[in-house]
This record gives sequence, C-alpha cells and structure tokens, in this order.
Amino acid sequence: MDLDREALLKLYNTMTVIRHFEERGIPETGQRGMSASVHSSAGQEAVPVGVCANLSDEDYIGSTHRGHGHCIAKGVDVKQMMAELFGRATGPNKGKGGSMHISDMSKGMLGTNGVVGASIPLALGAALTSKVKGLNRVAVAFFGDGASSQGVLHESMNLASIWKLPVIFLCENNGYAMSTPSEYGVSTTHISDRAQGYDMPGVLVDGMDVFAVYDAAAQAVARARSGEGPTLVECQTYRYYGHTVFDNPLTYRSKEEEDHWRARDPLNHFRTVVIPQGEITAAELDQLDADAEALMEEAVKFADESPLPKPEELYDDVYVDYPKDMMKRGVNMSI
Amino acid sequence: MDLDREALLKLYNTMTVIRHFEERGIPETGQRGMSASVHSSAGQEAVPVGVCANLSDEDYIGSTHRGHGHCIAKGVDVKQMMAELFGRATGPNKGKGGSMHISDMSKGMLGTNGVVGASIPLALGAALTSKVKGLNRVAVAFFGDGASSQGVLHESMNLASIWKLPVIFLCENNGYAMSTPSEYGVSTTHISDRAQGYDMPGVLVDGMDVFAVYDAAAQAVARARSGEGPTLVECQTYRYYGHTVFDNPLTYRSKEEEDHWRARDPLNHFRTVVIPQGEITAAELDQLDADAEALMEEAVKFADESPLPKPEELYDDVYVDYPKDMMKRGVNMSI
Amino acid sequence: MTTTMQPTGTREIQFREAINECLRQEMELDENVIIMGEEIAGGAGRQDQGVEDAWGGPFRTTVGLIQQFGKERVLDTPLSEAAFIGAAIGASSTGLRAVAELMFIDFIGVCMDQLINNAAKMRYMFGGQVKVPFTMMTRIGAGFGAAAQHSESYYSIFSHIPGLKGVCPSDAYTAKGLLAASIRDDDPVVFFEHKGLYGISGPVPEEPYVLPLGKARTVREGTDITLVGISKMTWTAFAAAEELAKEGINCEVIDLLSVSPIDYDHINESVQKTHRLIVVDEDTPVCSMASEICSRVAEEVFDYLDAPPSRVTAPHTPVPYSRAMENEYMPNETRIIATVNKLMGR
Amino acid sequence: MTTTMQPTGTREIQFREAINECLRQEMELDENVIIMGEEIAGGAGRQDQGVEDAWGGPFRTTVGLIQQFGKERVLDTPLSEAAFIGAAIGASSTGLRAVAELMFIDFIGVCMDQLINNAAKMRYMFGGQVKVPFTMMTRIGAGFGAAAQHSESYYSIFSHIPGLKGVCPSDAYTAKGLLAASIRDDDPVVFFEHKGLYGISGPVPEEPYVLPLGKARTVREGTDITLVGISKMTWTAFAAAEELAKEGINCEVIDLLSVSPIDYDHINESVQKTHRLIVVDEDTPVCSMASEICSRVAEEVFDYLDAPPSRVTAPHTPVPYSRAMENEYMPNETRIIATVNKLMGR
Ligand SMILES: Cc1ncc(C[n+]2csc(CCOP(=O)(O)OP(=O)(O)O)c2C)c(N)n1
Ligand SMILES: Cc1ncc(C[n+]2csc(CCOP(=O)(O)OP(=O)(O)O)c2C)c(N)n1
Ligand SMILES: [Mg+2]
Ligand SMILES: [Mg+2]
Repeated sequence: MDLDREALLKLYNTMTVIRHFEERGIPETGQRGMSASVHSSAGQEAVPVGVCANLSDEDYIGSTHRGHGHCIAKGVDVKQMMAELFGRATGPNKGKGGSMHISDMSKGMLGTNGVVGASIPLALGAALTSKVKGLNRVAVAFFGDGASSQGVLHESMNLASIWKLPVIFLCENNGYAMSTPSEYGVSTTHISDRAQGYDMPGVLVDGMDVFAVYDAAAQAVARARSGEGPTLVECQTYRYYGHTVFDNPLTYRSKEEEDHWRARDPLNHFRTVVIPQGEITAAELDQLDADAEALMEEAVKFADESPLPKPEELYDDVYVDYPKDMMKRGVNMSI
Repeated sequence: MDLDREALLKLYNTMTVIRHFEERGIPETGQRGMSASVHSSAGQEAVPVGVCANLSDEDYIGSTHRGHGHCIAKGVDVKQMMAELFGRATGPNKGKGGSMHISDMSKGMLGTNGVVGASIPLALGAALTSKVKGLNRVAVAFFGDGASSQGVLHESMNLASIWKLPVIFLCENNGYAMSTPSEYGVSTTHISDRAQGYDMPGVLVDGMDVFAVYDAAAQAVARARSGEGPTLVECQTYRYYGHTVFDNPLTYRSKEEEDHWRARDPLNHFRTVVIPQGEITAAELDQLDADAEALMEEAVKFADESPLPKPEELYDDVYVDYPKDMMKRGVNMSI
Repeated sequence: MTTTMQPTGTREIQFREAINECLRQEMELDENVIIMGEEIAGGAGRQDQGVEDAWGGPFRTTVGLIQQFGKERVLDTPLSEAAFIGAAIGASSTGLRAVAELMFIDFIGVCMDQLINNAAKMRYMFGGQVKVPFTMMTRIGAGFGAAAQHSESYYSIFSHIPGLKGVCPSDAYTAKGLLAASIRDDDPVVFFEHKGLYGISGPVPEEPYVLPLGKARTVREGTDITLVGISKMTWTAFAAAEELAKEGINCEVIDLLSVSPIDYDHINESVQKTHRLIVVDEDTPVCSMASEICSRVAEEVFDYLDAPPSRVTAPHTPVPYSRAMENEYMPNETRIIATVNKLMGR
Repeated sequence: MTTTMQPTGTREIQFREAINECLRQEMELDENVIIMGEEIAGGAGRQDQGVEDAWGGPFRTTVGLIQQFGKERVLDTPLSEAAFIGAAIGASSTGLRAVAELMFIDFIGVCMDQLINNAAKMRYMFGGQVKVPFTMMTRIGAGFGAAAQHSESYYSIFSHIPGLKGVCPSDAYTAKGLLAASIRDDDPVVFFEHKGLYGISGPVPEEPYVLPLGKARTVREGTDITLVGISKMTWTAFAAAEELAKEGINCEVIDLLSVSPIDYDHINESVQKTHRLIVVDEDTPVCSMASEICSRVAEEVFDYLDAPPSRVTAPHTPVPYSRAMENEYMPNETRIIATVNKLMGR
C-alpha cells in the first residue's frame, strides 16, 4: 500500500458517498415510485473503492445490477446519478436507463447491467480495444457470487486467458444471490480457486478491508498492464440490506450473521486502521460523512428540480441512424 | 478390469463395427449426396466403447455431432443408422434427423447433437429423472475439447455437483475443434483439472486404450450410482480424418502427428494387450473385423432398399398434438 | 362466445394465487411433475436452519410448494439458466414433467439454445421417438419503471419457432386452467405471466380444471370492430371498448390466450362479422404477434375487411426507464380509441 | 427501379469472394476494423509452424486476412460465442469496429443475450452516450441436407429487436456493398449470408463501395403482381416470374436486401402499381418477415389491393434431414407460380 494522506481521504470519501447515496437515494427513489429495480450496495463499499483507486478515467469497468458503488468509485457524478434514479432528463442516461443501466463513457464506466453476467464480455471487449490499439488500459469486470454460475463467465475467463487480455475478473461475493446462499449455489469453497482452471492467478480478499482490496487490485492491474493477462479476484463482502427494497433478508439469514458483518463495516474498519496512525483525525472523517450527507441533499434537490424527459424522447438514441418514422409507423402512436 | 472373454470380444467387436461404419458409411453417404454434416469418429473408438461397456440400456448418454461411435456403443442398430444417414424412412429417426441427430430412446441414447455443448444439460436432466424417480440410472454427457469452452458445460458441472447428480462429464479431447488446437483454445493443460473448481474428481485417461477408459468410466459410474455425484473424465484421443469430409487435416496438423496417433490405434492396442494373454486369438479378432465388414455391406444394402420418407411426413412428429393445418396454413404449400 | 372459457363459481383469488394453486394441484395429481428455478423457494440449503420459502418465487407464485413436496421435487437453482432449463428439458424427455421458471423473459438470450434446438426440435429430429412435456414459466410486461432489460414481452419469438407452444393467460381463471393444460400437455409450452396481472383477483374454481391450448375467447361481444388483446392488453382493449360503447361504437374484444397455435378460426369468425380488426399487443411491432395476426386475417378473410387490419403496439424502441417516456411507450386506451375511430371513418 | 442498386462493370467474382474482398478493403481503409470468430483463419496458434488459414473461414470468406492483417486484428476464437460476440460488442463500444462471425445462425441461442441486451440496447439505455459499430456476420439457409440445427433463417427474430439492423444480400454485388455499409455503420448490424449463394458469381466493382442500408431494389419490373424475395429466395421468385412471363403474367420482383429497417416505401409503391403481393421467405411463417410485410402492406395500401397479400414460405416445422422431405419444405417455383395463379384468379 502506497497511499498518501490525500489518497486515503479520497478512499474514505468515496466510501461514505456511496454509503450515503444508498441510504438516502434508494428510499427517495422509492418515494417517487421508481423502486422496481434498485439494489443497494451498502456494506460492500470497500470493493469498488479499493479497486477503482487503481484505475484512471481511461480504464474501464463493467458493472452489475448492484452498481451504484461501482459508478461512484469510477467517478460518475452523484447528482446526475440521483437524477437518473428519479427518471430525470439530467441523468447520465437522460432518464432512459435508471439504476440498472447507469453509465458514463467519459469515465470508462460501461454501464451497470440488469442481466447477471452480461457485462463481463463487455469488459473483455474494452480490454481487447486497449490491446489492439496499444492503449495500455485495463478493464475490470465486476460480478457477484451468483453470477459466477453463469456460463459466460467461464467462456470469458478462458478467452481472456488465451488472449492475455488486460482484464480483471472481480467477484464480489456477498454470500447471496437473492436469497440463495453461495454455499448452496456455488460448488467450490472459494470462487477464486477456479482461476487455476484458466491458467490465471486467483486471489481471495477480505472485501470489508479497503486496503486489502486496494493491494490485490493493484497487483492484478499491474499484471494486466504489463501484458501478462487476467486475474480472478474474489472479495468476500456483505450487503447490509435485502436484494431489493422488497426483500426482507431476515427470512434467509440471521441477525447474528448481519451483526457479524456490520461489526466489520468497511468505513469503520478504515477508521480503526487510519486514525491510530495519526495523520488523519476522526473529525476529518466525520466532516467527510457530513459532506456526503450534504451532497445527497443537494443531489435530491438537483434531481427533483430537473426536468423529466419529454415523451417524444422515447424515439431518440435507439440508433445513430434509422428512419424515425419506422419506429412508430403503423403502430398508431399518439405522438 | 473385470472383463471375461465374452466381454472382451464385445469390446473389440463394437470398436471394429464403429471403425467399419465410419470408413464405409461416410463415403457411401457422400456418394448419395448427403454428406453436408457427417463427422467421422474413426480413431476415437475406445472412448465410447470403454464407457458404454459400463452402462445398460436403461442408462443414458448425450452425444455430439461426432456421435456414430456413441450410438453404436450404446446399442443403436447399425443398419438403421445407415438408413438414417441415407435419409431413409427406416432410420431410427425416420430420416428426419441424419447423422447429427441419431437417437434411440429405447437404448437411452438421447441424440447426437449439432450444437456443440447443447446435449450436456440433456444428460443432466436424464440424471435428474433417475434421481427424482429413484431409478439408479446414470447419464453420460459426451463432449469434445472444443465444447469445453462453452458456458453451458461450466453451468452443468456446477449444477450437477451441487445436486449430486449421477452424471459423468466425458470429454473426448481429440486435440482439435475443427482446426483449432486445444492448446490454443483451452486455457488449461488438462481439461480434467477443471473438475477441482466444481468439487468433483477429475480423471485424465489414455483414450486410445479401451481398458483404461473402461476402468475410469467404471469408477465414475460406481460413484454416480452410489449417489456421490458427478465425475469429469478427460480421454485423450485423436480423430483420424478431417473435421468433416470437406476438411483436409494436413493443413493444420502434421503427418508425423497423425502417424504417432495411428501407431496407438485402439483396435491394434487391444490386440497387443489381449492376444498375448492367450485366451483370444488373432483369428477370432480378424473374424470380427470381417463380420463388421459384412455387416456394413448389409447395412448399405438395407439402407438403399429402404423407402424414402414421403414428402408429407414433413408435417409429422413436430408436436404430439397440434392442428396440422396450422403448420401449412396460409403459406401455400403444394401438399 | 365460448362459454366454457368463462369461469363459474364465486370464489375469487388473485392471478398469482391461481398459479400457485394450479402448481400445487398438478404436483398432487402427478408425482412426475417437478419444478425448478431461481428462488422458487429461496434460502436454498438452509431448510435445516428453519429457512423455508425465503422468496417463494420472486412473485410468490411458488410459495409453499417446497413444504408440501420437498426439495427433491421443488428445486432451487443457481443462476444457470442454460443448464437448468436444459436439464428440465432432458428430464421431461426421460419420464418427468418438468416445469422450469425463467425469472424474466428478458433473460432468454442466455438459454435460448436449449429451447429452440432441444425442446422445440427433439421430437422432430428423433422422428417422433420422444415426447417433451416441458413447461417453461416466465414473466413479461412493461409499465413498472424496470427499464430495457426487465420489461420485454418476447412471445412472438417463441411463436415463430415450430415445436413450441405458447400461452398468455389474461386473468386468474385462464392462468389456472392454461397452466394445468401446459403442464399436462405432451409438448413443450411456454407460459407467459404478465407482471401487471399478479395482484388482480377473479373467480376461480377450487378443483383442478383444464382450458384448451390453442383457443381464444371472446370477452366482449360487439358488431363494429374486432379488438384482439394479448395478455394484459386484453383489458386495455376491453376498457377502450367500454369507453367507445358510450359513443355508440360496439367493439368485440377477443382474448387471444394462446400465441401458438393461434386460434385463427375464432378471430376470422369475428372479423367476418365486424369487418374490422385491431390487434393490441404490448410487444414491439416488427415481426410481432400483431403483424402475424393482421397478415393472416388479411389473407384469409380479405373480402370481409372494410378497413385496413391495424395494430396498436409498442413502438420499435427498447423500453425506457423514466415513466415520462414509458407511459408513451405502452399501448393505452387513448391510442386504441383513436385507432378505432380512424377505422370507423370518424 | 433504383439503378444505383445494380452493379456496373464486367469483372465477375463469387459471392464468397465479394465478402472476402470487402473485408480486406475495409480492414485496409480503417485500422479500427477487426474480425473474430471460429476458424476465421484456422490452425490458431500454429502460425509459427507454417499453418495459415487452415480453413480461412468455414466457407473461405475470411481467407487471407490473417496473412495481411496479422493475428492482432484477425482473431480465431474458441467455441465461446457468448464471450467473443460480447467482447466484439464491448470492443465496438470503446473505439474499434469489430466484426464477429457466428458460424451458423442456428447457434444464436448460446449468445443471443449479448445481441439483444447489450448490442441492441446499450445506446438507448445509456441515453445516446455510446455508438456500437458492431457487425455480426452469420449464415442462413436450408436445402443442403443439414437438418434442423444447421438450416435456419432466423432473421425475423433480429428484425423484431429494436436497436439492431439487418441485411440479407442476394448476390455478390449486394454482398460487397452491404457488408461495407454494415461495417461502416455506427449501429449494430447483422449480416446474413445464405449458404446457397457462396458459389454464385456476378459483376462486382473492384474498388470499395457502399450500398445503402434500409433500401430494397427492384430486380424485375412488372405490372401484374409484386413478388418480394429475401436473400436467395429473390432468385426463386425471379425464376418463377420468368416462367410466368411465358404465360403472359408480368411479375415485378423486389429484392428486399434489408430486413431492418424494411423499405416499405419501395414495396408500397410497387403494390400500388400491381395491386397484388406475394412475399417469398425461406423462414417459417409465424411472426415472420413474410407476415410483417404482408401486414404492413395490408395496412398502408389497403385500398390498392385487389387480392389478399399472400406468402410462400417454409411450413411451421423444423427442417427435416432427408431430401425427400426437405425439398417439400423449401419454397420453390412451383409453389410461387401456383400462388400467383391463384391471386390472378386463374
Ligand atoms: C441472467 C439472469 N438471471 C437472473 C436474474 C435475476 N437476478 C437479478 S440479481 C440476481 C442475483 C445475483 O446474485 P449475485 O450475482 O451474487 O449479485 P448480488 O445481487 O449478490 O450483488 C438474480 C437471480 C438476472 N438479472 N439475470
Ligand atoms: C455452438 C456451436 N458453435 C459452433 C459450432 C460449429 N462446430 C461444429 S463442431 C465444431 C468443433 C467442435 O470441437 P470439439 O468439441 O473438440 O469436437 P470434435 O469435432 O473434435 O469431436 C464447431 C466449431 C457448433 N456446431 N455449435
Ligand atoms: Mg451475491
Ligand atoms: Mg475436438
């Protein structure tokens, strides 16, 4: 770990912004009747933050349905994200995507994704672009423990390995796919062990410890950038809330289990490690928390004051070039 | 190995029938203008024969595009198979399937299959039937080295492992997927090593040695029958001819390589092991070869003399129950 | 009016409950019926710890099944649609009647091969040697702010595939009867549940019953124009018809129910009476169920048509997230009424 | 008649060579163009041992590319369609123009998700932030005794999906021009090559050129009836038209070329002249391109139609292996002629 004061503050700041986004933004979205498919990553902040601290805007990430943290860690504007969740025209996706499709190409953020596993080959493709064009960029494919059972992951690991693509397979193992425990759904003790079958390193990391994640990612990124190929990193983490707001997780996991993980909270853990070192004070971190809270206030206000997309924007952005009348022709649209 | 004289003769007989079927049936099919999608398994005989010697008609196999050997080893009638290749009504599939879809449900033969990897879950399903109904049957999913890169294999191995299904994943690694060498397409030295990632045994076997295959399969079958779950078996083998008749394999592999493998011919190997033991004579085996040759003569004759399907049979067997007029209604068919 | 297609009795239950009741009864009646899918029960592997039915199905259509039938017949699966749907097809071709659930039709692309190359074709390729009594339950429908990957209604793709059957129940009664028919049928059937119907109640007989696959029903008789609705759109068409009745236009509303085979005799008979046709289809328009029905009617009862066979569908765009656009995307009463008026020359 | 859609010059090359030439020229013109697929070259990883182009593409459409452009831009893939087609989509959204080949359209079910949920929807879901200049080349067509899993022509499924474009060239000239257009286009395009066309030669200019996506062409002018052909069926329709001319029936034959968007203006104009329409489509009928075109024409130029818009397609069955049945499966001249005669009232 080679992090200076500023970098450390940034880690914490990003984590607390994610936490506040999840805890404020999701209920606010629900209150506006748009909660159908919004997934909280609270509890998992150390993973995207530790990983993305190793990346620049030029690097790419592919994300999941539980992707707010990935977006924020990769630098997507939080106010715009809130606007996207509220279905506003000022969202990065102009209100067309919502929580499960937030993207920001200017930040190398290839989209959260509603189909489990589907974004993995997109990250592969971004890595291929980098390789073919000699850009020295890396791509990170985030996916969950549930996603590890999708065939496309296996195909992608094999392909990345034989082509030595600069890609990192970053598994966020939060123990559950909806209510299905990974010890039921996954036939290996550690997903990271599967790396052996693809001739790549497999690394198991404490996903509640942002420094551990940072270090593991740093190594994988270095390997990727130097042309040695992919790495599989499994981060053991936990989501504090249900799969979506409609899910009560206590129907399938215990309060004790939740308490156990909450006791290892990534923000707290950061504090317990960093404050004793003396360079950063609790007050500074409290201030970052307060700033994050204020930022959410601002974001909610920004989103609420933003215009809704116009109904006729429905027809925009389907194609770069396609006769618009063909999109509505013969189906008796009202506009 | 616990094989008596009769069992040994049966092994050899099945291998020589397969060899003769491939070497006679495929050119004959070609001469009748039906060679578009026919794949020879000559060279690979020891694999299906060694495996299926452990199975009864009640057990199931799922097969591949290169499936004649699987069919014959599982007891499908050779004359009917020839008729199927010739597109005759007397084929097991009534001429509707051809080489890539030969099936015989009465023998537990769930079909050769034209989509690489697609039959793997079918075998899984047959194993599930056995488990749910307590039938004590096993299912073998044959697939190639190329197929090992298909996502569905990964999903199936994981599923079979967590459900402890009585299934054997039987990889026929003949070194190539079309012209793509497995050392390029497969990111692990031994496909069998991937078993570890699915908490199942992985076994590497000399696929030119029918006894080795028999033993490995026996163990996997015993494990499956006793409810312990799946095994991955990789048999290293070789196809003597091109991918199809349209392919000249010398454009991607050397004569030396071919010679090397032909020197390990499974039928010859059988002779070199068994004849010295003294119970079976070369003459007996020669006779089996001659019988196989005669059988092919008969099969070609049977197929040639068999009726073609009637054009209107086109509409049969699509569904068990569907209004036949709906299949041709409004499309101006001539019958 | 096909009266047998209308419910009798007074007990009312929700669409979701009708599905659940059907599954329970079919599993009681036939021990070969099994069901599998993601979160079918939920909390898989934790039964010992008292966890049961953590989800009971994402929309609680499978709740209680695991308690009654055990985990041998009610199987929670990992996120592996190609493997478990393929396995269900394999099981169905070897003696079971497997029901598999694809959580949303939007995910079909990860397992489509098993449907089109195995389920649909095995019987044919095998020359009739096998039956594949497999049912795939899945969910369709937009209108919930779920955006482009959770709102599709791809039934037309399945109707296109020879070897598959498809049904789109529109209420609790048809859900129970058609699901029973699908499970008992010896061919593969895709059963499409519209998310917007789950909470809607209607009369449903308690005892098991079967409605015929391949039959449409008339839910409103009329003389001026035929509206064909699919799934939830039947009721959008119905509501438009009620509105139009006030203006003196008498719409006949047909509930398609079956998307393969399609009950052309029923539709044609209606159009021969009304001389006008509008298909109301929530799916996008190109090569859709709407185009299929309009083209067949145009071909088969051409001389009876007094106006162009028309459609009210979603536009040729993905489903947008923001309600501001999604409301415009959805076929609605206003668009149906305007189209009826156009065809009636008003 | 759109004369620009007809070739000039006298050099004749095969359909397969036209594709190969186009790929070569596009790769020369734009270094962002890469191509990947199974056996695109063949003998992958053995270049050092003198192995080059062991296959050069299963139909030799990609032969020679690896020699010229190297293995960084011409990538042989393992049997992993979901991964490599997804990767091509990802590459296309980050600065490359990736062409990926799906060996046969029959295999689409293993990678469909990447097409429908990523390629087709990314631009929309992202609010226009991204272009996806991705081309998927694939093969269609029955008639070769290749049976149910190697003979499909599923273009209608892709036309149904908003966000995708699709083209079905019918000869060497349109193959080269439309493939160039597909590659240069900033949207995802599926390029459907009919196996039965590869060996057929026709005039093709040597220099690179582009034909417009979304445009049909008239390949035979006529006054009595409009026949719309798709891919190879254009020539089956053409042959029927020549036959019918001898009997005094004058067919106009339209070569659809583009299956998304569909050139309705062109078709409508023709039907307004001939008053009759038959669509000849090798695909199965339900929710097909044929139903789509018939329904739109019925809706848009209803008053011009003197006979029901009709179709000659494959039946609603899988493709049988034996020629005895496959011959019956295929749309042919006899069936077209009989249908024309029926519509002409003869
Ligand atoms: C292909 C596919 N199948 C099913 C779903 C429904 N689904 C959405 S999230 C989810 C669980 C994913 O679990 P995991 O990958 O562990 O991610 P987590 O939710 O834990 O972050 C499921 C089953 C989906 N979106 N896509
Ligand atoms: C999903 C899919 N992709 C591609 C093909 C085309 N194809 C047929 S066989 C084959 C190679 C298969 O290799 P392998 O699994 O090693 O079997 P082998 O031919 O060596 O027996 C390919 C690429 C196919 N049939 N299915
Ligand atoms: Mg998880
Ligand atoms: Mg092989």
